[in-house]
Amino acid sequence: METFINAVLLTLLAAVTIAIARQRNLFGVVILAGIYSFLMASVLLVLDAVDVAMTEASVGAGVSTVFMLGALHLTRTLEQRPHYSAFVPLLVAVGVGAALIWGTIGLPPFGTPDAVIHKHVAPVYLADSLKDTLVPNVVTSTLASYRGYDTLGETTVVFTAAMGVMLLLRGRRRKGAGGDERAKSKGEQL
Amino acid sequence: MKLVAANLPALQVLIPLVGALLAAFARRGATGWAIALVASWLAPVISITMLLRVLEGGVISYHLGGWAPPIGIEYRVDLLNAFVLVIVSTIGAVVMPFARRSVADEIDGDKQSWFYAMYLLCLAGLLGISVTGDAFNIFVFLEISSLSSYVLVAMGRSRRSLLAAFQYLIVGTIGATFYVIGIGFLYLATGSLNIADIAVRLGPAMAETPRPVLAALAFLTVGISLKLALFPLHVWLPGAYAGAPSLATAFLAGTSTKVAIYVLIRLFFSVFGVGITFNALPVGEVLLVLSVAAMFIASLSAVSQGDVKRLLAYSSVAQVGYITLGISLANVSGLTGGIVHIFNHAIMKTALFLSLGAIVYRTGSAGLSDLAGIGRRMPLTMAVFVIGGAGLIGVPGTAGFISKWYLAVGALERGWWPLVFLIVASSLIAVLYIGRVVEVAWFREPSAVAAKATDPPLSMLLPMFVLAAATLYFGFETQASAGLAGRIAEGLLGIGSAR
Amino acid sequence: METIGKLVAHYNYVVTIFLMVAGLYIVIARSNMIKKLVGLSLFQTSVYLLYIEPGKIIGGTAPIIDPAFKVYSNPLPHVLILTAIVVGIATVALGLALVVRIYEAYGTIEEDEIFETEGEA
Amino acid sequence: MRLDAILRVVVKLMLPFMLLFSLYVQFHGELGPGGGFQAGVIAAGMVILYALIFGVREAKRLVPQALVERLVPLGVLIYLGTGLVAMLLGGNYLDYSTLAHDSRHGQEYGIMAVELGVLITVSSSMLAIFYAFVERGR
Amino acid sequence: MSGILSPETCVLLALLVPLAGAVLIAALHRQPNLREAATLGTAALLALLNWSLLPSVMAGARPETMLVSVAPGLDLALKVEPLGMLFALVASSLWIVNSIYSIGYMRAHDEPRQTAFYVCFALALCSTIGLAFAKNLFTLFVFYELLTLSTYPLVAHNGDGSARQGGRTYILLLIGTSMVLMLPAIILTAVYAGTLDFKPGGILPPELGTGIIAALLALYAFGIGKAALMPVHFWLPAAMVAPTPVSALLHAVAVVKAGVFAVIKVVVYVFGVERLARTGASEWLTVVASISLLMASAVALTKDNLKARLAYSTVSQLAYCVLGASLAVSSGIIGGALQIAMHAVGKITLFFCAGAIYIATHKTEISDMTGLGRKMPFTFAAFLIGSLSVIGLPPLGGSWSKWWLMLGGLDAGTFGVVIVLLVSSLLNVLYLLPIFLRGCFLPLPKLASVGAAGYELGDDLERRHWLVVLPPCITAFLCVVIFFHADRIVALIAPIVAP
Repeated sequence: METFINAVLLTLLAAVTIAIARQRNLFGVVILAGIYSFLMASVLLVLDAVDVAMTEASVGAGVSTVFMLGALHLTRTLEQRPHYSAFVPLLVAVGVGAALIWGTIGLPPFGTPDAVIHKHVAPVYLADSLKDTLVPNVVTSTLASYRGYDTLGETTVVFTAAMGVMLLLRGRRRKGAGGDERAKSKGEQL
Repeated sequence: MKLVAANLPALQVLIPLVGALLAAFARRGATGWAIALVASWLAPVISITMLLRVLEGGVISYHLGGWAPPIGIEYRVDLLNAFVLVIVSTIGAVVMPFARRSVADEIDGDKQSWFYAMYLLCLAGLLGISVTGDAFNIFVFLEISSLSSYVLVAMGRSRRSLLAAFQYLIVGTIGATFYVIGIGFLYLATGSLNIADIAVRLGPAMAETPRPVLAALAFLTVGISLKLALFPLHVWLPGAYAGAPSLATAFLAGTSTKVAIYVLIRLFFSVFGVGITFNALPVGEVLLVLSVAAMFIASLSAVSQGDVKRLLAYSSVAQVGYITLGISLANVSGLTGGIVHIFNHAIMKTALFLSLGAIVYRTGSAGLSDLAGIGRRMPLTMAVFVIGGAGLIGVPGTAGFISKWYLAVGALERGWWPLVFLIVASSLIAVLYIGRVVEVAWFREPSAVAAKATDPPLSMLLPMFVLAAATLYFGFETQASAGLAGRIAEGLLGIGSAR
Repeated sequence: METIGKLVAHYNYVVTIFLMVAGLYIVIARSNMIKKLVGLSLFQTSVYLLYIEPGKIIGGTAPIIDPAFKVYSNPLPHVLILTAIVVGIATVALGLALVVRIYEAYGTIEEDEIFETEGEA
Repeated sequence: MRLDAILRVVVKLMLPFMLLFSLYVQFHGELGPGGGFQAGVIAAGMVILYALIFGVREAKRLVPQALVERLVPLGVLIYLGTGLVAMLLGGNYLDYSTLAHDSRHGQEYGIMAVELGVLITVSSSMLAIFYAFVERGR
Repeated sequence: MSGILSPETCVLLALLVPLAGAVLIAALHRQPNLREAATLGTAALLALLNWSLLPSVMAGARPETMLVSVAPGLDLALKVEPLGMLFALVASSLWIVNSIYSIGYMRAHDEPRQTAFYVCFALALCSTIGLAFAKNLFTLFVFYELLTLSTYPLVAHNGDGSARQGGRTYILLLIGTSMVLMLPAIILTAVYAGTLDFKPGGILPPELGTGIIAALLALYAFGIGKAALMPVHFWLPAAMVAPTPVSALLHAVAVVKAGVFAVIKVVVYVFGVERLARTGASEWLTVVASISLLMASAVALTKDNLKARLAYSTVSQLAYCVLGASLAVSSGIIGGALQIAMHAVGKITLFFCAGAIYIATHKTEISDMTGLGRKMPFTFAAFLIGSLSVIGLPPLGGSWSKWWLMLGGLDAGTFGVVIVLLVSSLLNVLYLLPIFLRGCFLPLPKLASVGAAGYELGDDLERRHWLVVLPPCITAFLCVVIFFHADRIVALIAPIVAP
């Protein structure tokens, strides 16, 4: 059953993707991206990834849309047609796609319980979470304890991004000064 | 004290991280610098201690959160990472005295402490990549170092820095995503994320379903190659190095590509193993060709550059070619040459970029025409440049020669004697681009900007001198560099005793 | 039914891969920087499926321990992807900040226009 | 205009509930779906919504920018500190087992602490980025 | 002196003294007189050290010292053997005379950056000594490159366009050949022989095929560009832009002789004379050397610029040494070795004279020197003696080397060589003697009585510039002295080719 719902949602996602690729009004693009995230969230929900779905909905559809709109507000909203031909990118994309398909063919079929990933590490989390940490949500316990260090790193990433954005956008506006101009100013001050 | 000794691997990363957070709280540039100084000087102490420990006691394994691998994340330090950690932390420490004035000159006062926070984050990220034994954890710290490097690059004065940073961000993120895809395949094939564990479980997986494994190899290789600027995936690098502030350029040139190379070596030799890497796919051949192409084409484009920062950046692409060449040879001498060149190139290139940074500090320009006659005005600075340049050329008596020697011997052991000529011929191109700068700097009448310049204060000269001295020292005494690299290579190839 | 299920499953794989490739294509092919960033996030988001889809077990439920259920889907991919999502938004935010600065410096966010003004790529 | 008024009232009414919801997500994260990230994003979203309706100046009065920028590192510091405390108590880094008399409660406390850290950093970061973009506009 | 110091210490000191001298000179850059004194003192001390080594070496001792082991198989070590002894003696003894000359020349011409000039000079001598006493190929290579680098500033000293151009050719050709041909040759040798140490009778394994040996010999013969074997000779004329003292000592003695010295050394201690004689792997070199020898002489005929003509004469005279080595018979080797000493003394005299004429009258073209002999009798007398020695007439040193080379030709049974030698001697006569005749037997044309500098050519030219006139007289005298002591040199060299 999940498989079929999944198929429908994925088809919608594909449609939205194509729309994004074709759409030249960036506002439209951003909104479509939001829709994409919502669809993705529902796909994830179908796949039992509730936490991921929740995050994707709030982050992908929520915050990143807001940021995108914020950026659009400060820049241009219409996309020019690219001057150069899109042949090489197409080639790259097709190559990557081929590699992906080639690679995934060997994988076990969708949803089987006896895939290797369900055999090795994951069962331990499911079995031990409650008795190790008293936390029934295995995702939370794994996130915060078993692989807590990853999460520390990921929090640091957020921190880095915030600092970066502040470094870039806080303070007075400065039109980029070329090195040569600086050379002159140096010459004067010396 | 016992507490510290027990947790060295964790502290290696945590100290710069804490430093970054404190620097983020700080408001004054001087405070930020002081914090960065302390944090970045503690790092090499730890890494060297760990290296010594590994040398006597073998691999250090540290279980984060007390969860044994593969359940938890493991920090796993063997000779290879210990070596890389020492390189990264040492470079990070050496440039700090230089940073004070250079940053004060190039970054707005109110942003300096945050700039240092970014610097420390980048350092922490790079150290984290090098120390961890968990494939996904590598990705997380890769992103920390990448995001912070994008910001560092964007902090350059010229508007081109912004453009360079954006391109770097796009390429870097694509690379990281490829890496995630690759790790995904590995996980699907083996069900584990711990590098050592994957290595164990890969054999059966390969026998059962080879395709995902090979796809993983392909995606990981491409992703990392984007990060280490393997020709022709290097397009982001020259702009980024040319655009970044002097300190950032010197630091990144010495460390970031090196760490990416480390990851490549780790994947090739520790995870997939020579068998899969070089036999199942034509990785070795492709790498060899691209490396040689880098050595020549990148060097040639370096010759024609008018901006010395850009020139050195292209030379970095070429030098990375030497390292990857050593990897592609996949025999002890070749790999030794590659690994030792990670170290040698780090010190030489950092020395070069620091001396250039000093020139920018004095003249505000890195344009070749503005450097005319600078040698007579800033003799000490240019002396460092000449020594570093001699290293790049591979003049005997400098560290660069040692790397090329091992590479050439490695090529001969493979019976590829034409490669020997290619290796030495490519270093001739280095003679061209270094000679071009040296000639302009010493044998031209000083330009308008150069005329007023003088050697920078001691705090900036000292780091350069240290690195220049190292360039010469490791050209004569190679027990610490090539000797160690040799043991690492033997270990990676499963020959000899080192492990 | 069984065979149809298989077919659909393969269809899902193919569509997933199409999503990734499309994102990648937008990043490389488009010259508008915001469009690039959107493509980048599409690329990253679609990669999540590569992890989550195999993590699913038919008839399983979300990995929240409950006496009522026996079979749970694999939690580890979820954890990894949570991390990936956050990394993704961080990257996009940083990229957007850069775009804003670039617009202020060059007056455009079309890469090829900027290359024309700069004279070199 | 009246519509605008309605909007304002509705938002004012919504705010406490959103806050409540985010806290629920935060602390229910151990039992059901949710946790620091989701809660953090929702909390940030709340303030952003407020800013959109009442203007950024109002929002900054509610949540000062300086405070936000201090909170960004603070969250990471909490997370990192939890690990350090565990280390000082004799465990490995981030080994929460040492935080309480028995390891399981230690784990529970540890997870709560780090989730709090995540909440703080994520929410404040999102807000800081939002502020940065908006203020660039003016 | 070796009574006080052990020979080993003397060897080490011989390397350190010029180095220390360089530092001292640099330190004294404020007081020219002290600086020049330092130069002279260093030169004297160095010569003393070398001469003090002679007796023990004559007695068959081979003092050696280990400097540093760079890597397994790569040692930086010195070992004195007769050939190196001879070369070191020639170079260091002539340095004294040359220092006097330099002082006169640089002052009379008040050149810029004199300190740098003297420092580089000392460094060049240091490299020369290191090269002469090299224990193995690696050491030889290191000092070979250092010699190139330390002389580059001297060549480009004037700093004008032509000097920069000459410097470029100089460094590119010398570094280029050594990197692309010599370095691979050394690496091949290391891989084949497993060692790089010079050993009488050669180190190459017996099973090596003639083809490979010939190819290896080619790599060395052309890779050692300093030997100026055509077609890699044109760096030498290019280097003539340097001030005359540089041309005199470096490009008549130190640098070029370093080249042929290296060739002979490689032939004797790497290939082994018997080996070459047996396999005939060096016959092609005989041909190449002969051609180079004749062509260079022919070109010299066409040059009107005195220094250029001397340069081409040097190219041809160097070919004599290579020829001697290529004959692979003991008499040939001895001839080549003698030629190193004899030609050095003769050619430096000629360069001194050229410089003296330039200083006194600012004339560089031979056609302008008509009748100058009357104004500068001593100079032209010295020039005559030098010429005759280079041509090889008794009772002048040059005759001995020619004699031994002819013997070599006969021993090797290649009469062609004898003819070549006779022809080239004839050519020597044709391009050297006219200069003297034109100077002394043609009347001084009225308009030329005014020098290029514009001042009246008084009769006190030589008294005014005695500092540059004295040295050629000394060396001319040496040409005679050395003729009567040639047997000693033969006695010194003989052991290395004794079967």
